[in-house]
Amino acid sequence: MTGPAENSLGSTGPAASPRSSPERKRQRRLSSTVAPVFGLVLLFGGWEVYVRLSGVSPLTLPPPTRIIRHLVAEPSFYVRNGWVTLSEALIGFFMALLTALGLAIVMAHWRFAERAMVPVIVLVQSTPIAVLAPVFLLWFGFSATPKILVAALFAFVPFVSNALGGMKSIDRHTLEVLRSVDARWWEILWHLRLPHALPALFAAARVCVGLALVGAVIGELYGGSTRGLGYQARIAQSRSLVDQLWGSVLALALIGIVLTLLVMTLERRVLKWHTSQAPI
Amino acid sequence: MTGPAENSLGSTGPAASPRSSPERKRQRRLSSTVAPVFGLVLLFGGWEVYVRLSGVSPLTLPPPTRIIRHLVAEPSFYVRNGWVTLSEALIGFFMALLTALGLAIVMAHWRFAERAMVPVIVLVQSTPIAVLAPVFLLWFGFSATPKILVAALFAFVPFVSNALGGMKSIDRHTLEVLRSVDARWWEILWHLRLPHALPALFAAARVCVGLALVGAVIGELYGGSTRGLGYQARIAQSRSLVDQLWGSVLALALIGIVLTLLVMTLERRVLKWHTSQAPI
Amino acid sequence: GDDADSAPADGETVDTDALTSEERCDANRAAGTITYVSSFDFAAAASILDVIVAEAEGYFAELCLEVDIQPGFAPGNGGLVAEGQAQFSSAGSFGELVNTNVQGEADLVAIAQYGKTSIETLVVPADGPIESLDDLAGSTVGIKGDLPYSLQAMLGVAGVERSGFEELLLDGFDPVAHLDLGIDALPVYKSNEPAQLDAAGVAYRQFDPQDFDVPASFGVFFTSASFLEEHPTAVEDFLRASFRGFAFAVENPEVAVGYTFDRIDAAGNPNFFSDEGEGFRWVTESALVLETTPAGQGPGLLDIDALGAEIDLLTQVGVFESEPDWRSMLAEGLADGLYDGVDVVWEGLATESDGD
Amino acid sequence: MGTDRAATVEVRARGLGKTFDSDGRRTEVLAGVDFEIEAGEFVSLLGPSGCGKSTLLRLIGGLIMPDAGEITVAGQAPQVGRRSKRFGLVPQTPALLPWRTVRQNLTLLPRLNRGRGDAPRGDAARKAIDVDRLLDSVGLADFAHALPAELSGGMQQRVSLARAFALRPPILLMDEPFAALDEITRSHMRFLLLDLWVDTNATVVFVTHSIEEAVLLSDRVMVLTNRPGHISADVTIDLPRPRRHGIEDDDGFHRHTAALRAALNGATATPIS
Amino acid sequence: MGTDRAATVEVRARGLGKTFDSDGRRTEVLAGVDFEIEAGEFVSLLGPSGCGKSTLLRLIGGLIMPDAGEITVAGQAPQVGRRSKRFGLVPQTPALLPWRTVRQNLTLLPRLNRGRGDAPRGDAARKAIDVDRLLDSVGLADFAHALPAELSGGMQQRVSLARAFALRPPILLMDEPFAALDEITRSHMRFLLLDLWVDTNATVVFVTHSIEEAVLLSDRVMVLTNRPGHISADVTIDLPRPRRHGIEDDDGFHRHTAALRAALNGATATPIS
Ligand SMILES: Nc1ncnc2c1ncn2[C@@H]1O[C@H](COP(=O)(O)OP(=O)(O)OP(=O)(O)O)[C@@H](O)[C@H]1O
Ligand SMILES: Nc1ncnc2c1ncn2[C@@H]1O[C@H](COP(=O)(O)OP(=O)(O)OP(=O)(O)O)[C@@H](O)[C@H]1O
Ligand SMILES: [Mg+2]
Ligand SMILES: [Mg+2]
Repeated sequence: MTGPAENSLGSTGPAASPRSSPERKRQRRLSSTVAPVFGLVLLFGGWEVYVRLSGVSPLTLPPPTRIIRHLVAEPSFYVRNGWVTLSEALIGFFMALLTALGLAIVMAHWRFAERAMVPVIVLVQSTPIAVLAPVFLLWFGFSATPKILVAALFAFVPFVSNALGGMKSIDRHTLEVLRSVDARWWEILWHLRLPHALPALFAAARVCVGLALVGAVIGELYGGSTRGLGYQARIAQSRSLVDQLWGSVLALALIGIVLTLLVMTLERRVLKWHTSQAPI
Repeated sequence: MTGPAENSLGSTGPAASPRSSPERKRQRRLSSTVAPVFGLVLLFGGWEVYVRLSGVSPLTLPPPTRIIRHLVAEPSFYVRNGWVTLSEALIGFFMALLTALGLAIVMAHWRFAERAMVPVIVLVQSTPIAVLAPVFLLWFGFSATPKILVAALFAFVPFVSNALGGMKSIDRHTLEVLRSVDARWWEILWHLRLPHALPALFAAARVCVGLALVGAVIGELYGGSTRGLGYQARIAQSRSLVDQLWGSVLALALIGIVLTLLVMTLERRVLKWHTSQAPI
Repeated sequence: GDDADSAPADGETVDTDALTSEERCDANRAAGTITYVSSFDFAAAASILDVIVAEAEGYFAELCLEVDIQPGFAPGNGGLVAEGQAQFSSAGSFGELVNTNVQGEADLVAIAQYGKTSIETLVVPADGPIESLDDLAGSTVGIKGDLPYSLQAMLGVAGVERSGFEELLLDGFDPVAHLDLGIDALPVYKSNEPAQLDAAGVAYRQFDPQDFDVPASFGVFFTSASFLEEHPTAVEDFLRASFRGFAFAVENPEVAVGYTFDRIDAAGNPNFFSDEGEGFRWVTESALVLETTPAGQGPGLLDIDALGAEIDLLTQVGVFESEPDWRSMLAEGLADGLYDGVDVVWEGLATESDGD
Repeated sequence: MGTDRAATVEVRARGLGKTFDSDGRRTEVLAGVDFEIEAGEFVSLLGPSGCGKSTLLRLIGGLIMPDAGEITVAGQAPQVGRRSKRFGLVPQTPALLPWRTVRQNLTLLPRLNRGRGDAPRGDAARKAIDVDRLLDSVGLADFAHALPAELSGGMQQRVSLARAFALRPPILLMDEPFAALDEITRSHMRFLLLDLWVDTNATVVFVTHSIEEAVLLSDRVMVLTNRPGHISADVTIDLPRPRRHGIEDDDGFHRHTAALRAALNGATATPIS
Repeated sequence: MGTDRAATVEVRARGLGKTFDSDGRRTEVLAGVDFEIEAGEFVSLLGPSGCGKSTLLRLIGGLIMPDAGEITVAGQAPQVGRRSKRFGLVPQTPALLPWRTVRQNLTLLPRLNRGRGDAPRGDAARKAIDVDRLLDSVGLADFAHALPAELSGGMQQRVSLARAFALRPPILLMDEPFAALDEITRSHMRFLLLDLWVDTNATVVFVTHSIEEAVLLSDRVMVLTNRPGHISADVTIDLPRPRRHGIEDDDGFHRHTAALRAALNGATATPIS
């Protein structure tokens, strides 16, 4: 393995002997299961070793084994609070997706709207929602609404941006074929723009799953929560409960990983036709 | 204007008379200056009218004129603090961009690395950095470093995701032409993958400018800072300084708008060749 | 171990000449830039304002200390000191410090204590359903991270189960808005929110731990055991200057509170540290401190028995699973020599007050 | 074909002009293009590469707007023609939807905007299209469920053709539709096209680079000159119909190809040094 | 060409096979393909659409790996050939970089991986390429600074050709390079190709759908049958060189085209019903 290209392109290596398909397939299957485990093992292993060797205090960084032990010891606590945050994040995620799609559709078709909305969207996005979370509390009270809204606001902009880009960069000839049969704009949207935007939308979704979680947590941190992993993390912070703080963080990260893997699985199924999925 | 398509496609309208280029150009110029102003005027106008009619308390929502008056009255305060947050956000933005590019390059070429790093990246992304910001302070002390890092972490994932997607979905025939002259992987990267990823990277950049700002603000919220708009917003919050709170929020939003417009201008110049820029 | 450390230090500080000696100055300089991180921004509160005054009046510089004052918001200050990112900070109560040591395996030591009672109190709307602490069952209590220990102890004494009510995480310090949201009870600082409620004309009832004879503390300075061991003179002199700053602030409240203006870069709010705001805070806190300081003693000295009683009670009500080794978490006697009666031992100051 | 049937002119261009501006460089592609195409006529466009054939086809289909002059389809703006479903377009690249299988690509267009189907040939005829038979006739029966990326270039081109055929449109706009096909497949596709033409009585505007192909298929061949393009020759091909195999050996055939070759030589005079 | 010069075989395939798997559908594209191409030979590949010509070209260029058999270029793996800069590729689509002007597209390839330039023809020759003259010779002098999107299909194809010509490679792999060109431009490009071939003594593997073109240009024409593709005819074209205008009327020319047409008819037997 002298360089990355050798691996990905599969055929630039010095070995001239043709590799057979089944062998390559086996390799591929191997890497698809071993690799992710490898990455995580490397991360957590390095972390554990660092903590043990450096003797750093648990306030600064507890070892992962300690965090995991706490997670395992208190399953119902994490499931209960994780479910709260997860549901806020999911609702926010889908709210963001739908709103963003709607806006991007209008913007892709109507240049004036695009130009008029860009500054408004940027405004929304650059607004430090963390600072305004207490104001959200004034507006929406203790309900789940403010957390869902913060989650949606965090996830909103990547969706708009990628949806718009994807819907606009369509092939000229294909567009002309559809227009030649007087396809209405919504048909062009449905049959050409949206499918063409799917890869970009999935890329955004991969990002937004995490952002929605972060948003839900920020919503909980600053405003009117009585449950959720963000709430518990904040409580843990105030009480120097190292295990609970890091346990909540790790639980959130795990939820994020599972959601992202779900998105990626869906992506692989839906985007079979796309070159980024080709076994290069 | 019976539907969006009429406007964007410029030729589906019932008017069969050919419109001349200069006329269309004038229209385009008009919409490019009038539209953004229109959007903002609508937003702020609606807000002002709502506040005045509903008589809602300024603690809940002050009218925009009041915020703007405060901004104008205290320019040096906002410039000074804005500069601090801006520089943290910018450094974080570029750190994220460079790291993400580096990682995406490795991942685009080496499927094992891609698979190994995806869960780690997702982990990083789903980690509620807002919760860990105090821990960052423990690690990095009272410098600008923790704020820059939080900004970078917020901006990181959209960059990786879009860079990877863009670099992988290249045209098969073009790749083959480059490979036929034994272009090395870095030449294919430089001449094909990176330029091809530019549209997606710019889409990410548009998003990440705002995210980096949000990150810098969250970094400032947790102490260790005596300057910056996030710090000032926090102070204002804890002391119910309505003008300063909303002034900081608006100043941050304005910085975000200016940065995003810069990105978009650069994008228009760099991506002249791209269909998403075509005057459809 | 603490006794052994503080005994020789004691001897040194009694000798006022040593205060200006080259040797001591060098020892203090060897501590480098000392970072003090406040417990709540640049508020005019005990254990914050005194440090700001000491810096502004040049007391630290006179003692060859270079002090960098950082505003903090978080309960994470214990970690900052334990990790050496800061050298001094103050805790809301001794119980908090002990908890950080227990939970975070930290080596923090309390070195001074301004308040010997609770700074926190529980506020309920006058027209609300809570008439006695028992009524808290089934209600919603707003918290800013956690229910303060003095209130937890009070509830324990009153026999109220904490699991009986819901704790709602709140941010910001606007009690009027918070009560408007329909919160049944709100833990507040005696030196802050009551004044705001009075100003807004909101009628409220209080449950004060003081009335329940809950042993409590506030404004607890701490450092880390390792820093104390390496730079005992710097710790002493930091306290010495702060105590003098406290005395100054008691004498000159307007000037002292004014120093916080200089610290805070507030946009177009020149009067936001109004008498109803920061001024009230300082007046209230300094009064509480002076009230609870035994006659003939300078403010800030540790009351070991009361601290022990505080931890005992907290253990009793279940904050700590088992009695922590709290004695190892305070520097007994360290500050005693800093006062000569009620006057801070200070070269110039001491002679001046002697002259008076 | 009948000059006395002036009422049935299907496509008419008058002083048509088109100029592209990009970054300060102006390319005047078409200038003063005049022609008429009658209903049911099969007209080929010949011309050097880059002279504006695809541009002209786009103008007819109303896909771009002219900068000068006027173009009408059935007496109205091309947009109106689009609305009444008059066009079937085979663009210069296959332009398939990569996420749809071959079969799904074929069945899409007839389903679009059906409400507006006030085309002369009703929906009934369109529905009757047997996709499987069509696929079979373009030699892709085995690939009904393949994605475009799994097809060779010529196979994609055939899908694109079949897609237009499935519409059975009154006007077929075809841009070098057979360029990527081998001779036998091409010959097969030509006769498939002629069958459809006769069957549906369609008007065909056919861009090609093959003079033989133009003569073999067309009623009339128009030659476009180089930039700015205009029609430099308009040759009626009076060979008898139906035209079947062997016509290439006909004398008239050779006369026509020779004439067109000469016309094209003039048209191409400038571009290649 | 000289059967006694067995030592100079440039491309050799032995039992070559390639199968694509997608979603459970297996397409056996090539099976048991055997051939040899000598250095300096001009070989055309004819075959029905979708029979595997592009696939074979990719195998020669080492761009995909065979599933069976072996392919060598100058006695070694194609990858080694790539490394010594033996190939110039004209793919079936223009495959230009959309962000580079025409000129920038032309000048890119010669600059890539120059360190490895241990090709028979040294760098000096390559540097000597006058891009402006080349642009002029493909009729795009005016479009040096245009972006690919501003060009017509045929113009893009010519840029793709010029790009390969600029390399002056020992082996030219061309996939229907003239399909999108009008007859006159095409004829011009053919002779440009022949000039380059003679000039650089290159080996050319040329995929085309035009039997005339194959005969006009080649030393030898190989006919591929349909799936699974293998070589069903291998015809040496013994027409004298240089081949200039008018050769199409030659008797030998007609004999060869007729023979190939027959061979192709056999090859295409199945696909189109
Ligand atoms: N990536 C792929 N996945 C699946 N099948 C493929 C793939 N690439 C090519 N094929 C199949 O291989 C066969 C041959 O393709 P190839 O492109 O080599 O044909 P060709 O002879 O060049 O045809 P044409 O003249 O139409 O270009 C086709 O049947 C095609 O469906
Ligand atoms: N979007 C555009 N911007 C600028 N110039 C363009 C654009 N589209 C076409 N042109 C120019 O218009 C001219 C004619 O293009 P067109 O595609 O109509 O040619 P064509 O006759 O179809 O050629 P070919 O036979 O090669 O397909 C070309 O010179 C091209 O450069
Ligand atoms: Mg064209
Ligand atoms: Mg091919």
